[in-house]
Parts: sequence; C-alpha cells; structure tokens
Amino acid sequence: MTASDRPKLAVWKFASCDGCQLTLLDCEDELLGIAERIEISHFLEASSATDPGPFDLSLVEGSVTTPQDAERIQHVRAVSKRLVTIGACATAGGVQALRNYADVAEFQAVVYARPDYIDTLATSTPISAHVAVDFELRGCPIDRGQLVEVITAYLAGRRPDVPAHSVCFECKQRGTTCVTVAHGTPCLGPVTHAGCGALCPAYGRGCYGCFGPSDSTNFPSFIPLLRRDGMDTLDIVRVLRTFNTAAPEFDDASRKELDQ
Amino acid sequence: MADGAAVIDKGGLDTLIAVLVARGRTVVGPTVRDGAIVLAEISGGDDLPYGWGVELAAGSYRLRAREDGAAFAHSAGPQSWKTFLHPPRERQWSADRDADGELVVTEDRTPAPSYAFLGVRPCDLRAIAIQDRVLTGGLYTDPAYRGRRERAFLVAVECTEPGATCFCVSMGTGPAVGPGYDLALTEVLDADGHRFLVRAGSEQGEAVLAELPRRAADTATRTAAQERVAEAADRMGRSMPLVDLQVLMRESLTAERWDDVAARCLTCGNCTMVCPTCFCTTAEDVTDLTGDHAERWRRWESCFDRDFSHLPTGPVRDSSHSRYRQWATHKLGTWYDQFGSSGCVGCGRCIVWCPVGIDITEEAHALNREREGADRKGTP
Amino acid sequence: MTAGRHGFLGALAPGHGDRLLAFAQDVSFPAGTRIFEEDGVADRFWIVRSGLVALDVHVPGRRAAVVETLGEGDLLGWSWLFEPYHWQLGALTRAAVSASEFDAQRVRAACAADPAFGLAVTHCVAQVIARRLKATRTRLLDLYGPPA
Amino acid sequence: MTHRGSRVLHVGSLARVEGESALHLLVDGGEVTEARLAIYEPPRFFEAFLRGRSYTEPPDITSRICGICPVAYQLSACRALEDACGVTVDGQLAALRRLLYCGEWIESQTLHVHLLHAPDFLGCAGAVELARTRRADVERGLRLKQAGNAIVELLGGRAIHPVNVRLGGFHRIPSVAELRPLAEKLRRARDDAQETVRWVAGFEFPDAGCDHDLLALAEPGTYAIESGTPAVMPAPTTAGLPAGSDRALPIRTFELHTFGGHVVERQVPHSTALHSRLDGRRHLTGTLARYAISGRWLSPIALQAAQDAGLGDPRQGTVCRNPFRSIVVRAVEVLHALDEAVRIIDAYEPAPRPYVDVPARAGTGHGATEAPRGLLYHRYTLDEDGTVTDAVLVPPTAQNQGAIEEDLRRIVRDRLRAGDPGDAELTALCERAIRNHDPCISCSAHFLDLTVERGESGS
Amino acid sequence: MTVPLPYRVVDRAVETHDTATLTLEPVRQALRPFAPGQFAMVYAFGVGDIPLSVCAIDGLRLTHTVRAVGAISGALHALRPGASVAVRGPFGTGWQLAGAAGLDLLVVAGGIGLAPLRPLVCEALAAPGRYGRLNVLIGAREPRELLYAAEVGGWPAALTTVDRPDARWRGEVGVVTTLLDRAAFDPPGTAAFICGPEPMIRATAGELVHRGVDPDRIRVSLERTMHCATGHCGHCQLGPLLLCRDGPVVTWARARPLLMVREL
Repeated sequence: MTASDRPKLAVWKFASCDGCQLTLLDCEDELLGIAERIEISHFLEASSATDPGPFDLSLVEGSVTTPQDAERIQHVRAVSKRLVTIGACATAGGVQALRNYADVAEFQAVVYARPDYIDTLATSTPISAHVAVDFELRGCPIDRGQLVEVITAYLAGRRPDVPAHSVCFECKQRGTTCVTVAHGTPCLGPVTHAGCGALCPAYGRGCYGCFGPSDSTNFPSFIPLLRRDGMDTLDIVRVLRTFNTAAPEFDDASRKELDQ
Repeated sequence: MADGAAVIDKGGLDTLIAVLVARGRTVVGPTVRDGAIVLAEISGGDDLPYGWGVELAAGSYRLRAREDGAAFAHSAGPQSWKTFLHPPRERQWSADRDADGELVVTEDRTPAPSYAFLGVRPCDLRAIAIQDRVLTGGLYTDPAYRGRRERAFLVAVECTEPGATCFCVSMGTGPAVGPGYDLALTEVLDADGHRFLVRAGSEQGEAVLAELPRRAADTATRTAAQERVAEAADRMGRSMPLVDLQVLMRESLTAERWDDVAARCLTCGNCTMVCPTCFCTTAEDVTDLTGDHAERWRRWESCFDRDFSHLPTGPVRDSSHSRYRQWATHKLGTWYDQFGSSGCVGCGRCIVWCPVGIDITEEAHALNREREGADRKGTP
Repeated sequence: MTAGRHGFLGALAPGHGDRLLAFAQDVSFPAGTRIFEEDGVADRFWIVRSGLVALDVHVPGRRAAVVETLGEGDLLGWSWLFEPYHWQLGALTRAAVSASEFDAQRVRAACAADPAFGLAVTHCVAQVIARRLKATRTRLLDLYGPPA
Repeated sequence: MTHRGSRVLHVGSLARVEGESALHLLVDGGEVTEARLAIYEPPRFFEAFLRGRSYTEPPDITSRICGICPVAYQLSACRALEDACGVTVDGQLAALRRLLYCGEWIESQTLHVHLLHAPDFLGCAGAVELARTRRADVERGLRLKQAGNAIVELLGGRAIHPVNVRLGGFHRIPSVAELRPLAEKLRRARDDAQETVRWVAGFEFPDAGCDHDLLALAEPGTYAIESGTPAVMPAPTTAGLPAGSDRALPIRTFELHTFGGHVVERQVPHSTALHSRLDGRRHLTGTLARYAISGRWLSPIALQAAQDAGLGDPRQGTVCRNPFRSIVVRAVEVLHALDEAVRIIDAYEPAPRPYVDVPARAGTGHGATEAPRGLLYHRYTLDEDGTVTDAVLVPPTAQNQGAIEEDLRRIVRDRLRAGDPGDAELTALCERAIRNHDPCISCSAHFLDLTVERGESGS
Repeated sequence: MTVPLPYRVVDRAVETHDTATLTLEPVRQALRPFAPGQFAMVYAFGVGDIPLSVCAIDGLRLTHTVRAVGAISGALHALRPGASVAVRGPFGTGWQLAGAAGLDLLVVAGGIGLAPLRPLVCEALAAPGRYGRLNVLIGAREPRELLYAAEVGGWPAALTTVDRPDARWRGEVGVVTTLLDRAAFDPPGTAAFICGPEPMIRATAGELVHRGVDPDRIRVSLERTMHCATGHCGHCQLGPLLLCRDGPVVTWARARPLLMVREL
C-alpha cells in the first residue's frame, strides 16, 4: 500500500499525563503493523515529522484547561474526519477536573508563586464539551487491547467491540473471586465501565473506577454497600472524585453523598 | 452387592485422582484460593479443601474452618463447571481473504480437553444436563461444547452440607444425586472413619472404580450416607414458592414487584455469570491489522447488559426493571417453553454473588404474593 | 365546582356534567406511574384535575414515543366508549397527577339507559377525538421541519 | 551571510519528548543571548488537590502525573508516606519494589533510546521511519520495551498506572511460579540489551560537555534506584576541569529531609514548570548523574558493556559528561536493570504478607527515588487522621530545565564558532540537545515547594 | 451450522437511496434451499453478520434486500458484484403459505418489511386458483422509499400508500391500515401475512382481528437482535420465543400477548 491511499492518523495531546498516547507506543507487537496500514501523520511524542492534515482518524488525549486549548480542539475537529477521544482526561476531564470543585485562583497560588504567569481555565472539561466526538475510549489509562480494537475496527469499518457494561462481567469471565462478596472489600466494579479486564480485583483490591461509570448505574442501591464494607462519607466522595470525577454519574453521586 | 456400590477411603480418593490423571484427563476439582473454594486443575488429593466449609448469605461468602476434615462439605462456590464446558471466550471460526480476494472460512477445531470433574454437586450435575439440552439438544449442536462434554468424566458428590442460600429441594435437583454421572460419591464421616460410598453410573465409571482400592459397601456406610443426604434435604436455607413457577412468571410480566427489584438491582450481571445454566453469549468479530484475516469469537454475555437486546435504534430492554424481569422469567418460566425444563437448579449462587443480595426465591415469593393479592382483589 | 368548569366537563351541559361526576372518585398517581398500557382493557377513564400525563407508543429499541401530553381538564381515555374497549396508547404520568376516575362499565350503562345523557357524553368524547385527530394531522405536516 | 546580526529561532512544539514545550533561542552575533525551554503544558495542580486526600491515595493519584514513569511516582509517594508514618518496608517486599522499578527503567529508557533519541543519530523523523531502513534495530527495541512492560504488567497489572502498589508493599504478591517464566524472558532480553549497547556505541557523537553539578541518589553497594541518599558531584569547572572532562570528582551527600533546603524551586515567566537550583547552583539529575554517582555498582556485564562501548571504567573514576552520549549510558542502564531484575527473581521468596501495615500518624515524610529521568522527590505532611495537609513534588525535569537551557546555549555557541550552520540545522541541533536529557514535560509542569512559594511571593 | 459458506455477490440492484438488493451465488457448496420468510446470516468480512430474509427464491442463488442502518448492513449495502461474503442458513420459520390454501390472502407490508413478503407474493401469484383473492397492501414513509416499484406495479392486487407524499405522488396517503377498507377479503376465510415496524404490526393485526380474521391465521414477522441464529446465544428472546428458532414468523395469537408487554 502506498502512503497516499493509507488512512492518515493524528495523535493530539491536551492536559494529560501522556499515558494514553504512550499506549500506542506500548503496542509493541502491533506498532509496526499499524504503521504499515495507517500513515501516522502527526504524533509529536513519537515523530518530528508533521503534516497539516486533514486526517482520517484523530486520537485525542487530555482535557481542555486553557483558553488556547479550547481553540485548538476546534482546529483538531476541523481537520479530522473521525475523532476518537482516548482516556479519562479526554472523556471526563481527568483527575485535573478536581479543580472544578475548587477555587482555581487558590489552586494556582498553591502551586505557583506568580499565578499571573499562568493562563488557565476554571474548569477541566472533556473534549465532548467542545466538539462532536465520534467515539470515546475509556480508561485511566486506556487499555492497549481496546486501542488496537478501535484502530482495527476503524480499518474494517466495524463498530468497535467495547462493551459499556460493568467490570463485574470481566471479573467473572476472568475467574476472579468477587472481593466484595468473599472478602468484604469495597469495590466500584458494579458501577464501573468494563475495559481494563477487571485488573484490581485480580490483584485483590477493589476497583477504583478508573474507567468511569458503566452505562447502567444504580448509586442509590450501590452506595450503602460501600458503607457496609467500611467506607464513610468522605471515603465515598474521595473514591468517586478521582480520575473520572467529572463523569456526570460519579459527580452526581458524590454530590448527593456530600449533601447527606 | 448387586448395585456394585463400594466404599473407598481418603487414600482411595487420591488413587481416583491418580487413575484419572493416568488416563490422560485434566482433573478439575475444588481447591482453596483467594479466600474461596474455587474449581481448578488439581494434581492430587492434597489440593482438595479438606477441613474447609463456607458460610453463605445473600451477598456474602466466607470460608470457615471445619473440625471434621471433610473434603466436600462446602456449598456451591464462585464458579460452576460451565467455566470449563462453555468457557468465557472461545474462537469459533476464522475467515481469510486469499490472494484472489476469495473468502476462506475455517472452523476452529481445537482438540477438546479430556476433563474429569471431581466433586460435581447434584445441583450442578443437573445444570450440566440443562446446558446439554440448550447447546446440543436442539436443531443445531454446538460442536465445541459437544466435544468437551462427550470427553468429560463426571464424579458427582452428593450434597451433605447445603448452604443458607440453597434451595435444590424445591427445584427437585438435590441433595441426592440424579442421573448423568460416571461415578457418584457420598462422603461419610463418623466414628467408623472418613470414607466415601461410591457408585458407578456408566461403563467408564465402572472401569475406573475397578482400579480403586475399595471394599464392598457395608450397610452401616450405606445407611450413614442415606441419612446424611436426607438430613441435608431438611437443612435447605431457602425454598421457592410451591406453585407452578412457569405460570407464575407468565402471569407476572406486569407485576409491580419488578420495580421494587429494579430499585435494588445494579445490573452488574454477576448473577448470570455465576449461574451454572446461563448460556448466553455474544458474537465478537475481530480483524488483524493486515485486514485479510478475521475471526469470530464468542464470549459470555448477559441479559443484564443494556446492549444485549440492542436493535439499530437502541436496546429493547432499556430499563433495569425489564432486564431483571427477563432474567428471572427466563430462568424460572420461559426456559420450560424453550428447553422443556426449568433453568434454575437451586444452587443459590445468584443469591450469594449478588453484591446487594437480591434473592431470586424471595422475589418469586413476592411475585406470588402479589399475584394472590391481585386474585383476591379480582374476586367480588 | 359547577361554575367555571372547563376542559372536558366544560363542554357538557351542567346537568349532564353533574350526573357524570356522580360516578367519579378521586385518585392520584405519583410521577412516573403507568396508568394504562397499550392494548390493556379500557374499563376506566379519567378527567385530569392537575398534573401531566404522556400518551405513548412503545417501539422496541427506542425510548417510548410520546405522541401527546394531557393536562388539567383533559379527558384521559376514550377507548372505553367503543368496542373492543382496548387502549390504543399507553399513559404514563410525567408529574404527580390527581384526577377523577370513572368506572367505564357504569358510565356506559348509564349512557345506554338514558339516551340524552348518552348522546351528550358521546358527543363530548367525539369532540375530543376530533380535536386530537386534527392536532395529529397538523403535526404530520411537520410544520417546524426544515423547508423542503 | 544572511544570518549575521541577531535572530530568533523558534520551535513551536518539540517532538519526541513527553509533554508539550517549545524552544526560544535568541542569538546575537555569535553568542546565544537567551535560551528558553518554554513549557506550555497546561498546569494540572496536583499539589493543590492532594491536600485533603487520604494518605493512602497519593501513590495512585500522583502516578497520573506521568504515564511514562508512574512507578517512580508511586514509589516516591510510598516512601515519603511511609517515612511520615514511621514505617520501613524491607526484605522481599523492597526487592519486589525494586523489580517493579527495573521494569519501568527498562521500558522508559528503551523507549527513549530506540524510539525517541536514536532517530536523531540516524537522521530520521521517528521510529516508524527508522523501521523502514533499520527494522531489526527497531524491533529489538520493541522487544526490550516489552520485556520491561512485562515486569510492570506482572507485578502491577498494567504497564501504565499499575494498580498493585500500596503503602507498605503490594495488594498481592506473585508466587515463585508466576515469576519464573518472566526471568526466562528477561534473560533473553539481556542479549538484546547488550546488542543495543553495541548499536548505540557506534553512533557519531559531537564533542560536548556539561558543566553542572550532578545530583543522584547513592546507596552504598548498589546502583541506587528505589532508595538512597542524595549525593552531589560538583561541576567540573569547580575543579578546574573542562566541561567535557570524564574525571570523577569527590561526592558530597545530604540528608533527604533537608532536600527542600538544598533544592530550591523558582518560577520563571515562560514556563508552567518550575526551575530549581541545588545550593544556588545549576544542577543535572538523571542518567549521567546516576552513572557518575553509582557507576561502580553496575552489574559486571553492564560494567563490561560500558567499557566496550567506550565509556571507560567507572570503578577507575571515569564519568560521562557528554550529553549526546547519554544514549549509551541509558542503554547500559537497561542492561543493568535487566540483570538486576533477573537477580531479584532468582533470589525471590514470597513475603509472609503482601504488605506491612502503615498506620496513620501526624507528621511530615520525605521520599526520593530515581525515576528514569532522575531524582524524584515527594514530601507530604499528614494530620493525625492521615489526611494530607501539604504536598510537595519535585520532578527531575523541572530540576534539569536550567541545565538543559545551559546546554543549549553552550552547544549553539560552539556550533556557531565552527561556522554558521543555518537555521534548520541549528534548530535540529537544539532539539537534539534537549532530547539528550529525555525531558518529561508532563512531570515538570505544576510543581513548587510551598516554602519557596511563600518566600518568593513575599518579595 | 455455526460456520458460514462463501458466496459471491453477482448482482446489485439499487432500490432506494439507502437500500439495495444483492444477489449471491455460492462459491463452492450451496446452503440448503430457503422457504419464503426464512432468513440467512450474511457476513461482511471483518465487520460481522446480520439476519437477512430472502426476498426471492431462485435456485441456489440467494437474494436479499439490505438497508444500510448500521455498520454491518452498511458494509453489505456497499458491496458490489464480485465481492465476497459468507452466509449461514436457512434459519427460522417461514410464512407457511401452503397452509392457506383456499383462503383469501392478505399481505401487509410496511417499509423494508416488503422484502420477506415478496417471495410469498410471487409464490401465490405462481399458483392461481390455489388460494382465494390476493391483496397486497404496502405502506412506506415516502414515495422514494417504496421497494420493487416496477415489479409491484405488475402485481394485480397491490395497493400502496405513503405517509409523506411528494409533489408527484398521486396515490393514497395515510397509514397502511387505511388500505384495509379498499381490500376485498372475507375476514373469516382470510390468511394474513404482516411484516413491518412493530407498531404497524400491532395496529394492523389488531384491526384484522377486530374485523374477524382468526388470530391463528395472521402471521407476523418479528425482529430482535440475532447473533448465532442457532438458538444458543440467547439474544433473540421474546418471552418464551427464541425468534431465530421459533420465529421470525409467528402467529398473531402467539405474538400478541408478547408484543403488548413493554421491553419484553
């Protein structure tokens, strides 16, 4: 296949830790194969070659936290035929969305001696709050297998097989004994979006929700379970307010918990 | 004895495992791991959970040490045998585009392992029979399942220790063993020692039994075994309402109780995953990066997944109300229409492993009460 | 409650209105209650006093399609007046509803026994149906849609 | 020449570095009057929102600062919090932590060597382009990276933001049987690592030096990774040596709890990252510093490979101060980390419990480890419930920013003295000078020592 | 029947802006013959398979009308002659026209629902005298979405109506049930066959029962998601029915109580 008829891929970074785009470089078995099928046209972390676009597929990492980024994402959308967000920052604002609950001026003062040098927005918002998004891949970080699935599904014209059900599905398929039922360990698995392969329970710890809410949550029934297993209000608010804090379901449940 | 029943001791159990391994079988049995009694490959009698029992409740499972050193005095664990016979994920076929662009489809023919399942409880033996009916009893047979099933050797163990969440008696599936086993054991622990009454249920079972150090079954052991099983029947923690459940479910489709369950249900799917008869799967199409190789896989799926019933416009069963109803009415009701029996064997796993402890027996009782209430209201 | 009647009752002569109301009993439904289901037996009907009720059609794979909402003074249900007495649509309360509920069989019997009353009721129900038909036809025109 | 007089070089966004930054260079005649590494990575305020969190949370939360070195954050956080609570983790649990850290070193350093840095020496835009001509080398790099990831995945569940680290140890520890196949894989990877050292040793290196104090952790008897005492080797010119000298100088150390008194951060207008200075002087941390401080403790095969690669023998007082050759030192570190990982696995026996209890208490704790890019320091203050009341994180790239800018100045000046190369070549040279230090921009944004902040804001 | 057989697209006819009819020929081995109302699982390489009813019975060939509504149907719709697919089948119950001998036939189609009914109409037309009067009632959203327009024009007993007429439409406007008044059939002696969106099926069948057609003589074709088509995956359940096995064609007597329950 010549360069010209291969679809063009771009990888973009907004406020983030780089981990999700690193996942692409972590596809050691697939990376060179991907590069043969797709022209990686813009990927600053990996290459200094740049291409003005347009691009067939854009992977967007990170959340919008500055006025410049709010403009830049418009450009990214304009030059992208299909835009896929990768990771909790791009999909739900990321851990930096904790600023949404606080006074950003005060946050800046804590971190920087001269806050006036820093240009930042009061909120960290997901990409979908700014432009239309074609697909959102969850996770903090995203799962390598799911990233490859998104890319191969794109190439085959298939809907990516990325189930939105709970982590419990994967936990049982993996054959892990339920940490909540068998050990009384608090676990967000029943309300968390699958995709990680139910890692934490396999390591004996409760899920901490890094893939955000599943597509079918029931917090009024679920929260009492966390309490039964020893979490107090502050613990519950904390666990909901981490890497997907701005996901509406988590945000809503944590606010209700605080209101009690 | 006329029925060929025999008695073996703990050493005989070790020999049984050794004989099965020697016959090239992968022996799977209960063993302790991660604070639970799980099913895993075992290589000898030492792997069995001697001296371990369990405390079961809705939404709770705890291991507990037993003083009597019994090997099989624990109730259903977190998995069932479907993990092995109908595994969570498997490839069915692959398709390749050859040089001319022509499709070549190749069926996956991974040789089936030759399993020996040690410690199949009567409820689970029935569950296997139910899955047999679903996957091999209709117009189409699932070849991979059939391959594994035909090669599997089943050592059943009668239930002498039901849990607080068990209700096999009211489903007619235990605690005494039903048909379908190769060997059936009943564990007896009393002043005469720790021993197992063994019966063969097939020619293969007889052949294996013949290789074990054994003695003919004595009356005391037979009686003790019968008594233990009979006592177990009296110690069921739960029961279903004594009504025709198929009819109850059919007449409860618009019951208000479903709203009550929906308020509690997390739609996490755990009940379906641990259920020994739930068989639903989803088709997964994968391609590699060349674009010339595609595969069809299937993986466990659940009616609690919103996407399970999706049509191009959205899911048919969008509410958790309708998804729980689908599961319960299928399990207890429409299973009869589809496969000629109940889909429930009374093992209680769905009760134990539901994080919020939703209890299918309690729901059935509530539906029954609601129906009776409606009946009364309807009478002048 | 005779003076200032509006909605469905307002269209009935006061005498007939009182007669009909004699069959009424007060009921209330919390928000989100399904009052009746498409194809269910139409053995009752209601006049809404307060709240909002959505009339919907279920289409598998889609969220229930709401075709109309009814509020204060509106007649909820007319299928009770015509055979085979089955609901054409479903009804779900959007907000808490209070209503007067009527037993269809008794009202039908009264209509049959007293042709003048029967005609008045049938006439009013027919007016409701005609108005809803017109509204439906107008909606079909998709007047707010993009210009073709 | 058109390039006489003053001019400005600007690189809008630097490629093949982690995070987002730009470069501004002001050249006047033959002299560089200004060199600025402008970090525009948006701030994420970790130190601010760590306040009020439970003391059990920073390992997971701070790992999200950087997707490339999450283990470094997890373990620096653990060490600081355990220090605050008066708990020491040692024995096999400490060994497992070191093993996990080796995985991150292998992964991260290999990523830099093969995918980010090597293209500079071979005239390519990136690894994908490189793979067209030197596929075997790129594939070897990917295999090595995978070996590192395999360690992190086995011990941590996944390569990025692993889930298994907790205060006091791990949530779950592996059995000997689980680790054994990994050792086999690592033994094979060791051959690849040796090959990589040979490969990069064959690159052409411009003459260059660095006149910075070198800061790294020191742990007698071992090449410090997950613990140690801060140690400083002064800049060569302080001893009258040229910047490019390969001679070691005497080392001084200071207690970790005095870190904030030695390494002082200040904010500069062009950057969302904070610049820092060590005892008032410019310093460099990372690969070259580690090699200078701990080189003698490299494993025998790593020492041999270093000598074969022309780095001399650190046991004889040889150091490497040519930042372009850092790629060779990184390759040696990969080899060492693989060797170390195999050693740990071979000696492994599961601890009786996966973690030791870390009860909360009021106090302040300090923790530092050697992230692939250099010394990463965490400090937390807890109240008696274990709530974090103050957090300070000093990442290596923020410390190195001054040194990187000085390198830029020096390298550009030297190049200009040899004749004007034109903007394109000069820009490429600058980018290389920056990539020599594998800067990690995501890490370096958003940090500040609170005490400093108060001191400066008062001025 | 878990593994599909390769077929090749030999013809593609454009029906509407989003609908095309594909004719498939076996590459080597052919599937068993299909009956009207039965369906095949047609696989688009690497994308997946979906159930498609046969819309013509033509020897070893398979003919399917596909409307592009999702990834798989979109991929199939985009295929051109020469392309490869893989097919499993035949699956499901057919219309069982044979049982309607001597009765008036009433065929009611909504939108793409005409596709599975087409072979039924053809079979009835091919056997004049075997059945009573034939009525084909067709409803569509717009004139441009009418299927098989030329062929339907040649059917002696077809009535067509649309919801949204365009400027050139001179035919009937309104939902398909309004055509029942135009059809000549004797309700007690009628067999009805209905396929279309579920609300249309409910309205039509309900009206027919009201007019006196025996619910056991009304057959409707239902749609639920299907994955395996062999009764093993559970997706296509509708209460007691596994639609891949017990459907897609079921009698109204059987379907009615199920379709009236929301989200069943």
